[in-house]
Amino acid sequence: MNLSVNLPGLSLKNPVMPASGCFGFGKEFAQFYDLEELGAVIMKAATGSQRFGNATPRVAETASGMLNAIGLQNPGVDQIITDEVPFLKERQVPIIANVAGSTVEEYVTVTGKISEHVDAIELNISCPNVKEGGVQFGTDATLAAEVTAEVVSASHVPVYVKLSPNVTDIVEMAQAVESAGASGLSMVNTLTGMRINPKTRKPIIANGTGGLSGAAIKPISIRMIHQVYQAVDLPIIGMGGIESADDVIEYLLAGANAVAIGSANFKNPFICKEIIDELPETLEKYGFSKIDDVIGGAHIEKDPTHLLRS
Amino acid sequence: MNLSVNLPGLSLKNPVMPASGCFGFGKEFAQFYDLEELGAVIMKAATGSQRFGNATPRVAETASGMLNAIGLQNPGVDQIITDEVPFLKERQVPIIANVAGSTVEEYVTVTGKISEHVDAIELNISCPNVKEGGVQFGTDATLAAEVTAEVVSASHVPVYVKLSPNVTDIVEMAQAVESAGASGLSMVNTLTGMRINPKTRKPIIANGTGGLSGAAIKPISIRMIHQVYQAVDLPIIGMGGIESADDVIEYLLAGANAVAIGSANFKNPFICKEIIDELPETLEKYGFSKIDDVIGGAHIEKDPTHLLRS
Amino acid sequence: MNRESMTILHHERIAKDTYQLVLKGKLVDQIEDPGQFVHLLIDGFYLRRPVSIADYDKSSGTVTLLYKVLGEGTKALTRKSVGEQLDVLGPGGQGFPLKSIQTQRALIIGGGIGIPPLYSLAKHLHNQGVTIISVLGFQSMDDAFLVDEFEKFGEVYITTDDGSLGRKGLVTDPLSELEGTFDTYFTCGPTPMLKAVSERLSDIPGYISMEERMGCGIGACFACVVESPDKKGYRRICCDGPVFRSEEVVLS
Amino acid sequence: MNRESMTILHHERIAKDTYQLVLKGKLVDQIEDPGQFVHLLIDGFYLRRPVSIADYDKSSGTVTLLYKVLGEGTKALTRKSVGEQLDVLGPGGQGFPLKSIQTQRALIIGGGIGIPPLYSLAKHLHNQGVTIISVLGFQSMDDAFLVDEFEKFGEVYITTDDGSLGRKGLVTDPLSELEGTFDTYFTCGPTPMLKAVSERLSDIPGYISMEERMGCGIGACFACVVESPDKKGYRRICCDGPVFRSEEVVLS
Ligand SMILES: Cc1cc2nc3c(=O)[nH]c(=O)nc-3n(C[C@H](O)[C@H](O)[C@H](O)COP(=O)(O)OP(=O)(O)OC[C@H]3O[C@@H](n4cnc5c(N)ncnc54)[C@H](O)[C@@H]3O)c2cc1C
Ligand SMILES: Cc1cc2nc3c(=O)[nH]c(=O)nc-3n(C[C@H](O)[C@H](O)[C@H](O)COP(=O)(O)OP(=O)(O)OC[C@H]3O[C@@H](n4cnc5c(N)ncnc54)[C@H](O)[C@@H]3O)c2cc1C
Ligand SMILES: Cc1cc2nc3c(=O)[nH]c(=O)nc-3n(C[C@H](O)[C@H](O)[C@H](O)COP(=O)(O)O)c2cc1C
Ligand SMILES: Cc1cc2nc3c(=O)[nH]c(=O)nc-3n(C[C@H](O)[C@H](O)[C@H](O)COP(=O)(O)O)c2cc1C
Ligand code: FES
Ligand code: FES
Repeated sequence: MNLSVNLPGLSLKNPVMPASGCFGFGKEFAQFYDLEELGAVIMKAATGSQRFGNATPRVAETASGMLNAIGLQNPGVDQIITDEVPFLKERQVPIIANVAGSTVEEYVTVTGKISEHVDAIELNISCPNVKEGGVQFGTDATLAAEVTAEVVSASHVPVYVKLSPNVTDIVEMAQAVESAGASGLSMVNTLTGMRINPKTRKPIIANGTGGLSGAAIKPISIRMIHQVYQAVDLPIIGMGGIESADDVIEYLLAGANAVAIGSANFKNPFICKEIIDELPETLEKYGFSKIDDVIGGAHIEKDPTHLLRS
Repeated sequence: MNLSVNLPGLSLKNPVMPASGCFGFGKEFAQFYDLEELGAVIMKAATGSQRFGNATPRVAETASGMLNAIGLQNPGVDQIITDEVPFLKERQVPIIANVAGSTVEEYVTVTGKISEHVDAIELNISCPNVKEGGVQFGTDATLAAEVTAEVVSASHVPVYVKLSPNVTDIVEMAQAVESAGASGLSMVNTLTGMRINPKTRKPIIANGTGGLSGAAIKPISIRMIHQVYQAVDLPIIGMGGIESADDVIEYLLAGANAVAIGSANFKNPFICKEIIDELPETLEKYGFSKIDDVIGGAHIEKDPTHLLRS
Repeated sequence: MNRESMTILHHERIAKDTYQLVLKGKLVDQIEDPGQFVHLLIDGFYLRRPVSIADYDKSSGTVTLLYKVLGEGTKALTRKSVGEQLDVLGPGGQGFPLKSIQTQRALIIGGGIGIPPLYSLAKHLHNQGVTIISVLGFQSMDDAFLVDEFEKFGEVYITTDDGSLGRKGLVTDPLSELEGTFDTYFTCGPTPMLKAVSERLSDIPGYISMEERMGCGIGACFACVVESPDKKGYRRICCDGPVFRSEEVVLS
Repeated sequence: MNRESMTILHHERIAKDTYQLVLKGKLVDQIEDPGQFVHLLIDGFYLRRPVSIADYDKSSGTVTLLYKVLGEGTKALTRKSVGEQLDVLGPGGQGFPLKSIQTQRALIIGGGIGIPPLYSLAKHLHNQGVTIISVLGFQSMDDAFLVDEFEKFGEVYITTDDGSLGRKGLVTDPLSELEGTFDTYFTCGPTPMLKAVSERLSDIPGYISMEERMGCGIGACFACVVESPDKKGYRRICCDGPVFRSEEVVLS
């Protein structure tokens, strides 16, 4: 079955890619399978200069999920371009760079540099784990539009804006970045959460709060994508708790054009490959003959009566 | 061990109560244990007149949680007062009425009537499952303050405002209802979510979206209570995913003064009683000698070094 | 109703994706009528699964369930072995009210995994000397179960979607030729089938057993309501049902 | 490194809250050095649990783990029975670099559940003819394990928090009297202990094995970093460690 999906700047052989921050720059996972099996690779966040991130512990377990507060640790954009991108470039797989920053200037600088080496930018205005920048841009529509517009004009490739779910009105955010020139959306980043250890009486994560990811957040992300699909005209990379080919179908039906898999890579380093392998028979099981027929399927008013009984 | 907690209008023998909508009006659970074991009972939402609620299916399962869109089905405030409250009144247990509505007038009418028969009002401005009213009040600070002020002046008993987690800034909401005269907060209601059935290609819940509850949302609720505890001076009834005495401690440490248990009653109808029974030894295990010492414990700067090693 | 950790005595595949599960425990004592259900907690799943009581024996304290694998929960249930424990809440709901049912000739109409509660009913009616005719519908021969057992109680008509067993068609097909041979009907199956059956037999007293997604399973959450044509306006399937007189509910 | 469904050959309580688990599978072949770890997926838990390899035997394809029940995950692990499968990712990380370690007289300092990786190390060093002195610390006598095994390799000093076994005190207490008897030290235990030991023995070559909460366990997520005093600024415990030369990391 043909699994290909075409998005601005991205010609994907299948709609599955690893999510930013959960796959490093690919090297560690290349020992498990050939990265060319992937639809694309989304790299770990890049900032203007090297960052060391937050104090440890940086992760905590939750029911069907986890919290993380890595704090954007990364070697900085220049070193990413020289030391990390070439490894991915050697492979036939589209590369998406996740761009983060504390100021509009930093976003613009990083985008200007890295967009010469990748196929698309994922603009991370939604990282809840750094003190300045990051999440403010992602929870204020005016700021979001501003940074999007600047980054779009600095970029040599299409820009997908990664939305934060920590907002009252996700549609407002999506519309703001759409009018600012985004080519697509990436939905969603983590929900801000906390766990407290009754033994120490303190938050488990040294940073206090962390971002909640994993199966626990899937219904929230599905809801937001379902809402945004009706309100904007941009393609959506959906993510949040994907663990199976059925989950991929659920995201596509809600309105995602492709999906990213994050924390599930930690449970099972083969997860992306396994899901890609299962997709054809899963599509067939539900009566689909290509990916395009699934996208937005939950919005089609016609009742597929013959499918209603299992 | 003394488990009692005193809150405006509520003298609780222990800090554990069932959450609104998950315990009906108590009758069904009275077959499992004596309701007098509970700290209090929060009743199902009351509206001005009878409501039949949403189409079915009204619930869907999620990873470590569930979605519901009951749609405030209830017999209306008058019938609740005549047919339901007396059963609870016969027991030595404080009663909290959950008040819902589509308009400020409806909230005020319901409160005026039912507050003569109960110990406190839980003002539900956060129900995501009805078309009008409900959640708009809970996501707009100005509207929230307005309805709170009106309800407070109509009420004969203290008013706890139940906050929605579907907001960008929970502190702003808490402060708004604090200045409008709320006596306490109830945190949090459900997060809006959706699940799609790949077989039917439609949302599982007839209403489309539903409210996410259960263990999945605990880290989000804990984070919000931790934030709000630092910013307002109101007592907090904490809820969201509580399933064990350890979870109760986590909520109290974050800043809750008491807790409510919702969906876990469906898994185990004895859950409230079992947790109450386990609380004394759990408190002891973590070195506490009374509930008051736990409340807000995560905010105390002094490092309890002797506790750091397990 | 109670919550009990019951022991698995027997667990066996009896048809395509269909399993028989025999549990032992004290709550069997509280079963009042055929058609009641138990609510099973399966490790790793948040909500309980309602499953009808297909048979029970108070003297040995055992209850028999028949379930079909339809999703992840029932799939996980198949992995439970004899000797293991299962967290069961029950018995729940109102079954077929044996004491008040006045029937001499009963027509039983069951569709697929709606058949199990009817087995227990048929067994009771048969023991009371009632004449029983059964119409059982399956997707295909591979899905069929309990056919021999129903044949012990009387005449059995089988329909399958593909004609691989009995006649090809729906359970409503044999109804015209059966006209006049029964005084009461009893049915359980998918809602569209219940609707078709009750419309077809609208002038005959009938009892239908319904399904709906549940939250609490004990009447507290209002997840499982069905419309009723009276002033109250609704019934809760988990506690007012799952068995209703046909005129008590509005099927849609 | 690989992911494998390994078979439980043996599972036994060996001390208070402490269990021995023997697994069989092909990934044992890939173990390079003592001090590496495996990452266990326990049903119902989202993150894997890192557990050190306490012993392994490539000829029989078995690996021995010793773990202590500290939370819900390890508690659930105790319920797994012989014959069941366990989802294991490993072997992970860099262990004690046997080929490059130059020692004639080794001091082994282990605290509680930090002792298991040191057992495999001591066994290897002993086989190579290295003289071994061990200092093992436990909370109390009930928590002690592997003491007899370490005694086969050489002199053993035991400390307990309550004095119920060996001398009352910390593992650092015997260090002054051992001065001059060893050329290299090897330690694993809680970070405050590692800090105390490495400060005390700052002029002697040492290897320390560290713990931190992990996400991926393979070097991709940067959950498990520890500060390093060089330009790079950090090490990842899961892949650059868990074993480090004492001067390679900054303990806090
Ligand atoms: C009163 C009653 C009696 C029943 N008796 C039987 C029986 O004897 N044998 C049998 O095989 N099945 C019976 N069912 C249906 C059975 O409950 C579902 O097939 C089962 O819950 C599906 O679970 P799953 O994990 O496989 O599916 P999933 O789709 O993974 O389940 C997800 C959620 O949806 C619920 N759900 C899905 N389908 C149904 C359904 N048809 N009815 C109610 N809830 C559903 C599940 O309980 C769960 O909460 C009965 C249902 C009811 C209400
Ligand atoms: C490299 C390494 C080797 C280890 N070797 C052993 C060993 O041989 N024997 C042994 O008993 N223990 C060992 N541990 C510690 C062991 O991983 C934890 O005790 C265990 O993860 C606790 O899980 P839990 O579910 O019981 O606790 P919970 O508190 O329920 O765990 C919650 C989360 O925190 C993590 N966590 C909690 N404590 C620790 C800890 N000390 N280190 C890392 N993660 C933690 C868990 O992995 C899980 O993700 C090792 C840890 C590391 C990093
Ligand atoms: C450990 C970790 C690190 C992450 N780092 C980043 C990051 O650098 N940039 C980013 O945009 N998102 C980051 N995310 C968010 C993920 O890309 C993804 O949006 C989120 O985890 C939801 O998907 P999941 O539930 O499949 O994990 C990170 C998530 C995790 C768990
Ligand atoms: C089936 C169901 C019905 C609910 N009905 C109400 C309600 O009527 N009023 C209200 O304020 N909250 C209602 N809630 C929300 C709960 O009171 C509670 O805030 C939420 O479920 C989080 O707690 P939990 O995770 O313990 O369930 C309902 C929740 C569920 C699951
Ligand atoms: S399932 Fe809760 S009322 Fe029926
Ligand atoms: S745990 Fe992910 S880098 Fe170490």
